[in-house]
Amino acid sequence: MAFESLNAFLNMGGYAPYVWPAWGVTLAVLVGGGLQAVAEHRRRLRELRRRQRRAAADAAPREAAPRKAVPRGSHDARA
Amino acid sequence: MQPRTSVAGLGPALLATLRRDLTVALRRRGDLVNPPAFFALVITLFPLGISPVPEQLAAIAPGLLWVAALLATQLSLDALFRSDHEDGSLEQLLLAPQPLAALVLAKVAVHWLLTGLPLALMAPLLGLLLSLPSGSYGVLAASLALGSATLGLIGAIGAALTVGLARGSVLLSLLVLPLTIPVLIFGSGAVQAAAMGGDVAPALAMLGAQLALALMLAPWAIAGALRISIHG
Amino acid sequence: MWDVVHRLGSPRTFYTIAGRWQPWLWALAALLLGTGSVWALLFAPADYQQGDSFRILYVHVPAAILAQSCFVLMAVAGAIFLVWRIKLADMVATVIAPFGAAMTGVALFSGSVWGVPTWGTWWVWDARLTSMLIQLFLYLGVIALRGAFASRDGGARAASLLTLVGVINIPIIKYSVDWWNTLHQPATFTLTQRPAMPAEMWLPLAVMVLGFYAYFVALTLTRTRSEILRREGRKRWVLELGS
Amino acid sequence: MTFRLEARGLACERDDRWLFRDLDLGVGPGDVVRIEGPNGSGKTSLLKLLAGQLPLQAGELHWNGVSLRRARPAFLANLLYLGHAPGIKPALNALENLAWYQALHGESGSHRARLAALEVLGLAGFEEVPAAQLSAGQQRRIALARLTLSPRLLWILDEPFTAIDRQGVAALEDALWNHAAAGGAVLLTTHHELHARGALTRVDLSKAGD
Repeated sequence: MAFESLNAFLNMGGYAPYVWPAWGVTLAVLVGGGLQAVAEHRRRLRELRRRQRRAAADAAPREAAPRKAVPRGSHDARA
Repeated sequence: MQPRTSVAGLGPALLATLRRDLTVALRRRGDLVNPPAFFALVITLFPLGISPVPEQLAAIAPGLLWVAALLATQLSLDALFRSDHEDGSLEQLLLAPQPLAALVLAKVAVHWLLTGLPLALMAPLLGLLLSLPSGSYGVLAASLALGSATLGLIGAIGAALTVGLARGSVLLSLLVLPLTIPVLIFGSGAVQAAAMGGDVAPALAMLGAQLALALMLAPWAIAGALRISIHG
Repeated sequence: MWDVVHRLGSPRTFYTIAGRWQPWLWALAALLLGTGSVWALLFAPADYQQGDSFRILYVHVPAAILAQSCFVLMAVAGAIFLVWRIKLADMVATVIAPFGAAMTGVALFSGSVWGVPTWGTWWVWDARLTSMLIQLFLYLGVIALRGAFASRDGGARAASLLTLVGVINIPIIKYSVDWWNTLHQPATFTLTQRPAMPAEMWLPLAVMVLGFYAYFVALTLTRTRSEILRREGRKRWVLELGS
Repeated sequence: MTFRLEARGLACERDDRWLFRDLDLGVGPGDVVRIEGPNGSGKTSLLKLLAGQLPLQAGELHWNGVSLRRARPAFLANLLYLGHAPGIKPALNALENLAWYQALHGESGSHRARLAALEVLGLAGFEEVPAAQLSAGQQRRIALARLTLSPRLLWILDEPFTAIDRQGVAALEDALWNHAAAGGAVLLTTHHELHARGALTRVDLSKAGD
């Protein structure tokens, strides 16, 4: 352990105003980038599911129109 | 009619392209004045913006002259392929049964002849205005003559990449300027060395090496870029 | 031969395989970055000259290394796309560009923050910082050029070509800037001229570098998969993923 | 010796939509082929693919049995392509424009031949006028003068009748059929209805996509 106390650690030998922003920005970019990437992938999958449902609904026979509304609603509630 | 299996030499095609581009440029003389005028104007701004003290100006003159000349060559690059693209002759150039890299080299050569060379020739005059130490004038002209050829070749890649874009000229600067930094460093380095009485040979040799490398690689890149961007 | 190349380059195969690897890589990245951070911040000794400001280099160096390798990788992907027209290569290049630019930005920021206690100023025209700044402009140019084209294929090919031109230029730029730097200022205090780093200092650095790479691979896999969904949204196999 | 341009399985994709796919096409001596389809169906793209201007996304092109990738110079030496833009430099006059095109193909050409070709297209008296001062139709006629000036086997013409008056249209139509009759080939797109004077092949792109 290079530091004796939490305060000494936070103080970084007097270099706190430089060390912490540098680390903070780097970690923020890494964590933010990771979260954004995962969120974007989820969003694309959701979009895909929506499109798929629409395509399935369009392909369903027309006389089934009243029945079509029910599963659609339940899917939306789940998503 | 018989199918032709080969075409006659590249020489006449190159000569004709050189002559054609020269004729077109000389018929629109107004455009030719722009880069030198811009160069002179920018150089005039510096004493007004910094200080008229000759010693101060002399210290930064090599860099100022080189940066201003670099920006002046940039100015004319956008037009290199744009008018040919608009009237459709660029498409025809791409369909000529000749190596495209050679034909674009002819176009770049004309561009250098009409912008790079005049800038190099007028630079000593502007150096005089900035109290550039005597003895560095020849090196200034030589370094600009060498360097502006490289700048033209690199810039033509950017011009070819952006020729199909409506607002390509700002983008062109963003693409090309970072690539021109080595030329700037060794070009102004040569003039600085001459001004301080140092050895100019290494910097000039580097400029020559850069030109050789650009001559080898840039024509292919320009040709490839034109094929890509003309049908964007 | 062709078949193999094209199967490996098939977005569908990539999507499946990358999906399998992705969680492990994210876990590996988190593990390495976590260990490296604790080690670098808490256990590594302070530098005898720079004190604790040295700890900035544990993020600065990996970011700078990654920023450079991203450009090279982007050029490799661009060349593959231009020669074999494998779309997956272009998707990877598209995804790498903003991340490379971000890493360049991080390296510039941490470098200039490190410069304050070391050089006493926020910005020094030091050779490494200067070429890093130029590299940022190269990244921005590639991203802007891709965005400027109306057709995706045209933008992809133009960006690939520009990346190749850029990657040829990077060593020339580096060399010129080094030359320029030695001409204009006496050699300042740089990393390369220091005596060999002791193991308790370079080991955590190595862990951090590996962590950054693992993170980069994980991020690229995830974002390329998103890009596949975005571009291949009309293909049947993609639609079947949704059901 | 004869010639043949053979296309197999051509496809054109624009941003994830197939304009056409699995398109086969062969052109040889005496053929007049008209590419048909509504706007945006990929007519111009097909012509550019066939002229080797666009990279192939699928399929292959052969010139006299050799892949176009290797036979490119020989193919281009026999091709005359006229696109949407006439390719006429406004700062140059008709003679200078034509002379450059001849030089690009390695021909020096004669002044008298150029004058004659311009006269056929009704441009007598305009030879030395900068093209910038000519009308769009006259500029296109300069481009069309290349058809008679330099004999090429394969003509690929994208909307050649645009901006041409009625007499010009009739003359151009004659030129197309005469070219085919003389053993050449013509590939074209046009909204103008051609009066068939020989075998006219039609390629319809309207149902070729998805």
